[in-house]
Amino acid sequence: MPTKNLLNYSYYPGCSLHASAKEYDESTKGVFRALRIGLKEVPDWFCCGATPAHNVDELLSLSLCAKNLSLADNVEGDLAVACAACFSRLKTTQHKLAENDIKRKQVEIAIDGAISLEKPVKHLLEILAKDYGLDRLADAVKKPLTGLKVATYYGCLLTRPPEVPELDCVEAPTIMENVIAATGAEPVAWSHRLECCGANFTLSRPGVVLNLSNEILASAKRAGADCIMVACPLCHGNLDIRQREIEEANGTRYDMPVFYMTQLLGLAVGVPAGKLGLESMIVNPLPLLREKQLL
Amino acid sequence: MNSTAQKLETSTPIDTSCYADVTDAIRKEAARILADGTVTAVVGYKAGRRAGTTMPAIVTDPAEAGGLIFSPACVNNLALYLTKAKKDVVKKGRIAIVAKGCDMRALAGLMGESQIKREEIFIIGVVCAGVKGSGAVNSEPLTTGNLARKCRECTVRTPEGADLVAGTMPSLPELTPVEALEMARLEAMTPAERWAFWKEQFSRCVRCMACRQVCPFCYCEQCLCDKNRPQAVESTPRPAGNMAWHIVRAMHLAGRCAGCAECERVCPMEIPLNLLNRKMALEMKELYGFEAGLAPQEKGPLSSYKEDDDQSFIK
Amino acid sequence: MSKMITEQNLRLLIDTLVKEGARVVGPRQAGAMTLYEPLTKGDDLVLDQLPRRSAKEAFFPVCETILSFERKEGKTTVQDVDVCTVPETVLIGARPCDAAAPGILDAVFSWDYKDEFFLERRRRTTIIGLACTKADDACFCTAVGLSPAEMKGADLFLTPLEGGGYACEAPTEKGERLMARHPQLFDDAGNAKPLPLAEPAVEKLDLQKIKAWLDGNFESPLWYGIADRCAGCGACAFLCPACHCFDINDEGTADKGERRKHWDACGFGKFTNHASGHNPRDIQNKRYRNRIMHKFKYYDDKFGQTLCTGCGRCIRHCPVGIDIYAVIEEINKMGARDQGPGTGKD
Amino acid sequence: MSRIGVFVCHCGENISRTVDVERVAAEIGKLPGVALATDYKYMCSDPGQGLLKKAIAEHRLDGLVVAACSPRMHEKTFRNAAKAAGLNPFLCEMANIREHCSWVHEDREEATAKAIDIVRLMVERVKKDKALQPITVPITKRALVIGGGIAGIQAALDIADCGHQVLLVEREPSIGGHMAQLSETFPTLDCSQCIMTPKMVDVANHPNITLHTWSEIENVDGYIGNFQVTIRKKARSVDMDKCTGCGVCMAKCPQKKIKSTFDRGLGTRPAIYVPFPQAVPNTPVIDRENCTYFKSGKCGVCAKVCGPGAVDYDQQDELITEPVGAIVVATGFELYTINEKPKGSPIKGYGEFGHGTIPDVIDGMTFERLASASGPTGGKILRPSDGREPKQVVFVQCVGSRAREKGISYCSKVCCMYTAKHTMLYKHKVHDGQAYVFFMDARTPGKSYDEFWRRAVEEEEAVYIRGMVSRLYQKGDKIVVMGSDISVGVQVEIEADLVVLATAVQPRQGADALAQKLGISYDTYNFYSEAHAKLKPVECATAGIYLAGACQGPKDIPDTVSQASAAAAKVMTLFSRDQLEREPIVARVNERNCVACFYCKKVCPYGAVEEKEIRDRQGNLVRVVAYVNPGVCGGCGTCQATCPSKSVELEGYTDEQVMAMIEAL
Amino acid sequence: MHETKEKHDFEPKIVAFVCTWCTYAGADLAGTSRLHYPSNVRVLKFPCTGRIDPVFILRAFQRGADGVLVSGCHPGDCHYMAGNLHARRRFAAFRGLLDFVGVDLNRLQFSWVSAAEGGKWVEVVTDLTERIRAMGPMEEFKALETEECWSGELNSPELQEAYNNI
Repeated sequence: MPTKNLLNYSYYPGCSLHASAKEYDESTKGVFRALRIGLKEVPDWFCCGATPAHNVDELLSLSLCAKNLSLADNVEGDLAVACAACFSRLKTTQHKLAENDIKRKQVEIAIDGAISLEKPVKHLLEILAKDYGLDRLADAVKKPLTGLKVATYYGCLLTRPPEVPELDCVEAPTIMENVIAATGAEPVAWSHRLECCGANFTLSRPGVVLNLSNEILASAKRAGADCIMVACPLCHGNLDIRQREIEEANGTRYDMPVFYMTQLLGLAVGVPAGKLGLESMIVNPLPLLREKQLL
Repeated sequence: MNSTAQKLETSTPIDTSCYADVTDAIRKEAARILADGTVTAVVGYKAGRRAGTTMPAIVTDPAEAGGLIFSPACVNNLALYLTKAKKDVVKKGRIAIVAKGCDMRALAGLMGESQIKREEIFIIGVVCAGVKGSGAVNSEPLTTGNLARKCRECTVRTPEGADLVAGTMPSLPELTPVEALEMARLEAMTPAERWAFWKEQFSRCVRCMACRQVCPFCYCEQCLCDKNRPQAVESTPRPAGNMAWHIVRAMHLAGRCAGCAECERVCPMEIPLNLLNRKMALEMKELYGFEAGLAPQEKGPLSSYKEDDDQSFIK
Repeated sequence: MSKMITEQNLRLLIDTLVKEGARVVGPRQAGAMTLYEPLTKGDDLVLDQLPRRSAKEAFFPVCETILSFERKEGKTTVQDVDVCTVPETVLIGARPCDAAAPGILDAVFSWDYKDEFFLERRRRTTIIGLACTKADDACFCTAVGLSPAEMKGADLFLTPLEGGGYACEAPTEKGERLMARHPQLFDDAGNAKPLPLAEPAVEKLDLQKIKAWLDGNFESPLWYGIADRCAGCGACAFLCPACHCFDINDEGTADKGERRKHWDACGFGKFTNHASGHNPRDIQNKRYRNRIMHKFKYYDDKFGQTLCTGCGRCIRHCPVGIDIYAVIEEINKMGARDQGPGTGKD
Repeated sequence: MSRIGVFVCHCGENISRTVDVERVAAEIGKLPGVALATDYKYMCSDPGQGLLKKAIAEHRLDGLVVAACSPRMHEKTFRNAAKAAGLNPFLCEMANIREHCSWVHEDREEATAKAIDIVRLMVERVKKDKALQPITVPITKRALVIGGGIAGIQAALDIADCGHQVLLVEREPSIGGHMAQLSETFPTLDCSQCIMTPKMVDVANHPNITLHTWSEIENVDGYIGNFQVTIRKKARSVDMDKCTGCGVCMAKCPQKKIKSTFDRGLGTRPAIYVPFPQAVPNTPVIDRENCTYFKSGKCGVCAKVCGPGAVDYDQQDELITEPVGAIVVATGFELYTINEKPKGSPIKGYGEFGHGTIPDVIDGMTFERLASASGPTGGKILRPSDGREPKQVVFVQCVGSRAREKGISYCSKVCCMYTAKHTMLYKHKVHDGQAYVFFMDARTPGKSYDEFWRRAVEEEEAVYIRGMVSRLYQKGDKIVVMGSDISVGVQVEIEADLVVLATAVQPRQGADALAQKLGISYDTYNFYSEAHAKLKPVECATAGIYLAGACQGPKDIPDTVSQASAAAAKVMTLFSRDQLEREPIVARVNERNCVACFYCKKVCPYGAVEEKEIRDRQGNLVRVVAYVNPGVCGGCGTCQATCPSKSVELEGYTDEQVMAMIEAL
Repeated sequence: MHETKEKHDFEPKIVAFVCTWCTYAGADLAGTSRLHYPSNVRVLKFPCTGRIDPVFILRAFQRGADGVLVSGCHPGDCHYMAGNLHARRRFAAFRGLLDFVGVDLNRLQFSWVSAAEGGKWVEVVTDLTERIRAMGPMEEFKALETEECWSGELNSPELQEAYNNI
C-alpha cells in the first residue's frame, strides 16, 4: 500500500441521503471506511434549498448554502458531497458570491455572519478519482466487478454549468467511467449519459419523466449495459423507483438495476453486501449480482 | 553617532548563525571557481575597517577568496557591478557574483534587458535572513528592530536559479511590514497632503545622484537628466528640479525596478525613495499582473500591451 | 575671566538674535536627522548629533542664484544678485570639524577670483563652535590635526560642562563682540568641570608624509583598484565640509531665467567630460585619486592647508563603504616606508 | 541666430475675420530669430507662394512658419514652395490658426492671442528643425509568394505577367491548395478543378515563375526591397529533373493502403505518390514515414521500375537562399476539428458531438471529396462507415464558428454558402434524399449569393431549421441529432444517416511560427493582421509584405482572388520604381549613447530595430547597439518615448523640437 | 444669436498633446464644422501618442500649464497599429505616479478622439477647460519654480512668518 497522508473530509449528506437515498449514505460511509478515508458529518447541516429554492428566491438559495458552508468550516477537511444537486447548489453559491460583492454583502446580512468561501467543495467522485486516486482505488479492490457492464449516468448537474462544478469536461466527462473501470467493471459507451432524467418533474409532471427516463433506460439497454450507475438521488428516484411505471407506459421491459456509485464500489472494496442497502432498491439487483458471481 | 533607525517597540534577535555557513561556502566556491578558471573574478563582500561594516569587493586571485564574507551588513546590491555603468571594473570573461534573493531579481531584470547573459555570469546565491537597515549601529547584532525595511517583507530569502545556493535558512521571528504601512498611510492622504509630504522630502535632495549611481537599472551612459539639449530636468538642486528628477526616475524604473531599495538605502538625505518604486510596482501588478521575479522576462509591462488593458481613465 | 552660558540662556541667545533680525543657523531636526538650518527659536536647536550635511552651506549653499535675466519687448536685461542682502548670521553649534572648514575655504574663494557670495557671508557670520563629547567609529579629526576641543575657525567656542551649561571662550574679536552684545546671558565660569571629550580611536597621521608620498605617486598601483567599487555619486563631496566644487547653470526660458551656482562633485563621471567627448578622468579610480590628491596634496601645494577635517561623513554615508581614513592611513604607512631609514625603495 | 520667415495668411476672411493677422505678424516679428514676419491675403495662391519664395532669397531665410490652415491641408504645398526656393522642405512648418483658431473661436481678442501663441510655438520649433533628406531604398524586383493555393497562384501569375520574377513556395507536393479539393463552387456550381487546373498549369509553364513545392520557409532576413529568404526544399526522394511523371512507380508501389490526406482519409494512396492526378508538378514524392524501404531498408521497387532512374533514396533536404524585394503571404486555412483539443488550448472540442468518434459525422471538406467526380467515391455520396447512400443528411452550421464558449467568436464567412451548395449537390445526387440544415443565420451577402441560398431552400427543398444542435449520438446505424428549432420553440430530433459539420475556418497550424519568421503580426486566432482594417487591407505593418487569402481571415474564392490580385498590384507598385523613396520621418539611433537595452526593439510595431555590432578596426566587438532600419521604420516614435536614455530620436519630432515648444508655452 | 460671452476670473493654460492622424484631424474637423470651444488649449502635434513621453507632461506642468490633455486614436485605429496601446500603459502608470506624489489627476485628461469626432474634441476640451477653471491655477509646480532648497535666503514666506511670530 502506498503510504499517502490520511484523507479527512467534512461531509454534507443532504436531505435525500437521510430519507429516500439512505442506501447512498450507508454505502458512502461504508466505502470511505473501507478505504480508510475520514468522513465527519457537518453538525447541524440543513437543506441546501435543492432545485426549488433558487427558482423562487435567489437570495434564499444562496443564503441556505452559505450558512451550510460556514457550518462546514467547523469541521476539518474539504467538504464531501454525495448528492449531485447539493453539490451543484453549494458550488454555485461559492461561485456567485466570490464574483459578486453585492450579493455577498446581502447574504452576509441574511445569515448574520461572515461567509467563508475558501473550503473546497468536492463531489465523492472527485475525492475518489482525484484525491484518493484511481491507482490506489484499483489497489483497494478486493472483489473485482469483472464482467459487469455498467452504464454510467451523470445526469444534468454533475458537470454543468461548465464554469461551476469544474468536475470534468462538461460535454464529454470520463470521471465516472474511470472510477468504475478501477473496480474491474466494464463501462459501456452509450449516448444518454448526460441527458436529463426529468429530475423533480417526477412530482409535478410525471409524464415528462416517463418519457425522458425511458430514453435513458432504452439507450443503456441498447448499449448492452447490465445496470446503471448514478451519483444523484434524484436520478436514482426517476430511473429506479419509476422504472416499472416507465416500462408499463412504454410497453417495454428493462429490468435494469440502478446502483448508486458507492454501492458498486462497496461491493468491490469488500463492504459486506448487507451494509450497502441493496435490499431497498426497487429493481432487484440480486439476480444480476448473483449471475455475475458478485455475491 | 546618528541613530535614526526605525525603533520598533519590540526588538527580537534574529538567528544569524547561517551567515557563517554562507561565508564559508562563498569562500570555498570562490576559491574553486577562480582556481579552475570557471570565472575571472568574483564580486562579493569583504569586511570594512570599522567593526561590523562591509563593502563590495572584486576578487580575482583565489588566494584572496578567504577575505570574502557574508553578514547582516552586506547590504549592497552587487548587480551594479555587472552593468555598463561599471564596465571599467569588470574584467573580461565570466564573472561570479554573490547575490541575495533581492539582488537576483535585479540580475533577472538585467538579463531581460540584454545587459547580461546568464551564461556569462556565475551566481553564488545566498540565503539571507536579512540585512541591517538605515541607522542600525554597526556593533549591534541583527534584530527585528534594526532589520532593513525591505527585509521585513522579503519573499526571496532562498534564491532560486543560482549556480550555487549557500547556506540554509534559519527560522525567523514574525516580522511586521513597515514600508507597507507607510505606503498605506501615504495612499490614505489627500493629494495635497501627499504633495506636501514629497515636497518636504525632495527639498532635502542635494542631487548627489547616489540613488541613480547605485541603481542596477540606471546603467544608461548618458542619463536623460544630465542632458542639456534639450534639458528635460533642471540639474540644479532646487525643489523644481528635484521633484522632476524623482518623478522621472520613478517613471523610468516603472516595470523594471527589482525592488532592492538600494536607492533609498544610500540616500544621505534619507528620502524614502523606495516608496515611489514600490508604488510603481503595485501599479504594474494591479494593472498588468507584472511582478519583478527571479526569472528573466522577455518584455516588461511598459514594453508590451494587451488589447483589453484598462482604459477606464481615458475619455 | 572665563565665562559660561547655561543651556537655557543659549536658547535664549538664539531667540534674542532672531528677534534682532539676525539669521541664526544651527543643527535642527529634519526628519530623522539634523541639518544646519535657519532656526526660528532657541528650542529648534538640536545638539546631540552631528548634522548630516556640513556647515559649509551657511556660506556656500547647495544652490544659489547669481544673476537673473529677462527679455521684454525684444530687449534683454541682466540683474546681478546683490551680495549686500546677505543678513548678519550666527552659525551656532558647529563641531570642530565643521567650524574649521570655512576658514580653510577662504583661501580658495579669495584667490584669483574673489567669490563675493562666499566671502560676504563669511564676513557677516559669527561661528559658535561646540566641543565634542561623542565620537563614533567614523570620526577621525585627530588623524588630520584637529581635535574634539579644537577652536580653529570658531569665533566663540562652547565646551559642555558637567551638570549642564557650556564653558565659553572667544578666540576672536567677533566672538567677543557677540558676548558683549548680550552680557546678561553669560555668567562667570564657576568650577564646573568640562565633560570628558571624545577622542576618535584613530592614530594621528603625518600629513606631510602623506603629501610627500602623493607628490611622487600619481601613477601608483594603489590608485588602480582603490575605487573600483565607487559608484560615482556625489554623497562624499556633498556631505564634506571642505569640498567646494560647483557648477554654473542657466535655467529658465528664453524670456526669463536665472544663472545658478550649485554643488558639483569630482566623483561624477561627467565632472571632467570635455565638449569633445574626451574625458581625462575617464574611470572612477582616476576620479577618486583626484579626490585624495586635492584634499591632501593640491590644496596644500597651493594654500598650505589640508582639505579634510576628519568629520567622517563620507565614511558613514558612502554607499559602497569607501573609507577615506583607511586610504590615507595606508598612504601614511607607505609614506613612512618610503622615507624611513633603510626601508626606502632602494 | 536663426533667420526665420513668418507668413500669416488671411485666408480671404476665414482667418482675418476673427484673428487680427497684422497684430499677429507684428508680435511675432519681435521674437528673436524672426527675420521677417508679414501677412498676406492668400498664402496658398500662386502670388502667395511667390511671396514666400522671394522672401527666402531676399532675407536669406533658414526657416519658415506659414500661419494659415491645417498642415493636413497645405503642408505639402508650402514645403514644395520652400524646396523650389532652395530651402530644405523640412525647415518649413505650418501654424494652424484657421481650423484650430479662427474657425472655433469668436472673440477677436482671445483668438488673436491664441494665434500669436500658436505661431510662437511653431517659431520655436522651427529653430530646432533640421534639414532632412528623403530616404531611398533599393528594390530587388523579385517577389516571393508563400502558399500555392488559389491566392498564391493568382498573385504569382499577376506579378509574373507584369514581367517580374516570382518564387512560389508550397509546403505540399503539389500546388492547388484547398480549391483543388472542392467539387463544385458557389454560386455558379462550376467544377472547381475545371477552373483551377488551368491556372495551375499556367504557373508551371510561366517563364517568370520558379516553383518550389514540398518546400517551406526556413528564415527571412532583411526588409522591404531587400529580403533574403531561405527556403527548405524537403527531400522528395525523386529527382525532379529526371522524372517524367509516367506514374509507373505509383502503380507498382506495394504499399497502397495509406490514407490520402487530399481525400480526407476516405481514399488511399501508395507511399510514392502525387496527392491527386492533376498535381503540379506531376512529380511524385516518397512518403518516408510509410515507405517500406525507408522503414525496413527492403523493397526498392519504385527505384527498380523507374525508367529514367529518378528515384533517389539518398536525397537530403536542401536549403537555398534567394533575394526578393516583396513577399506575398498566402498560406490559407484549415478546418477546425471537433476532436478533443490539447490541454491549454483556448479552443475547445465538441464532446457533445462525440469528439470526432462517430464515423458518419464528417466535415464540409470531406463532403466536398465525396461529391467530387474525381473523389474517392467517384462523386457518389456514400457513408464512410458502410458505403451506403445516406437518405437523411443533417448539415450543421457554425460548428466552432461564432461559438465563444468553444473559444472562437468569429464567423467563418463561407459556411452558409457552401452548406447551401452541399444540400444542392446532395439533392442532385440522391434524389430521394432529404437534407436538413441547422443554422443560426443565413449570411449570404455577395453577388448572386442570396439567390443561390434561396434556391437551395425553395427549389432543392433543403429543410432549414433555425437552431443549434445540442448532441449527436450513434443509435444503431443512425446518428441521432438532437437540436432545437427556435423559430417554433420545440426540440427536434432527427435520425440521420450522415451528418456534415460546417466547421470553422482556422489559420494553418504553424501560422504563428511563420509570422515570427516574417516579423508580421497576427491576432489571437493566428490570422495575420493587415496594417489597417479599412485602408490597408492587404499590406502588413511590416513594409514589403502583403497578405492574400484566408491566412488573413476567412474568405471565399472571389474575395481571395481579389485580395491576391490586390496584393500583386501592391507588389507591382513597389516594383514600378528602382528605388523606394520615403519621408525621412524615421527614428535614428545615437550609437554613442545607446546602452542596448532594446526596449525600442520590444515596442517597435514594424520590426525595424535590429541589433548592430560596432567593431574596431581590428574587428573586435566593441559594443552592440540598436539600429533602426530607415526602410522599415514607420515613424511612430514609440521607441523614443520608451528609450530610457533617449538614444533614439524620431526625426522631425525630436525631443529638442518638442521641448522647444513646451518651453515656450 | 451670439450668447453674451462670460468673463472668467481665471483663464487656465491648457496644453494638448495629440496624435496627428486622429485627434489633430478631429480638431481640424471641429474647425471645418465651425464648432466653438474655449480658446485655452494649445495643441502640440505628434505622429502618434506612442511618441509622447511622460516627461513632456511633467515639463508642461512645470512650464505653467494648469491642465494637460493627451489624446490619440481609439484602440484599433492607430495608424501605427499599437502606438496608442503602448501609450495607454505608459500613461496609466504615469497617472499612478503623479497621483502618488500628490498631483490632482483632474488636471490631466486622456482621451481617444478620432478624425471623425470633431464634436468629441469640442466636448473634451470644453469639459477640461471648465473643470480647470473651477479648480483654479495649478500652483504646485509653479510654486516649486520659485522655491529654493535652504540656501541662506531669509525671505521665504514661511520663515518670515515664523520670525514674526516670535
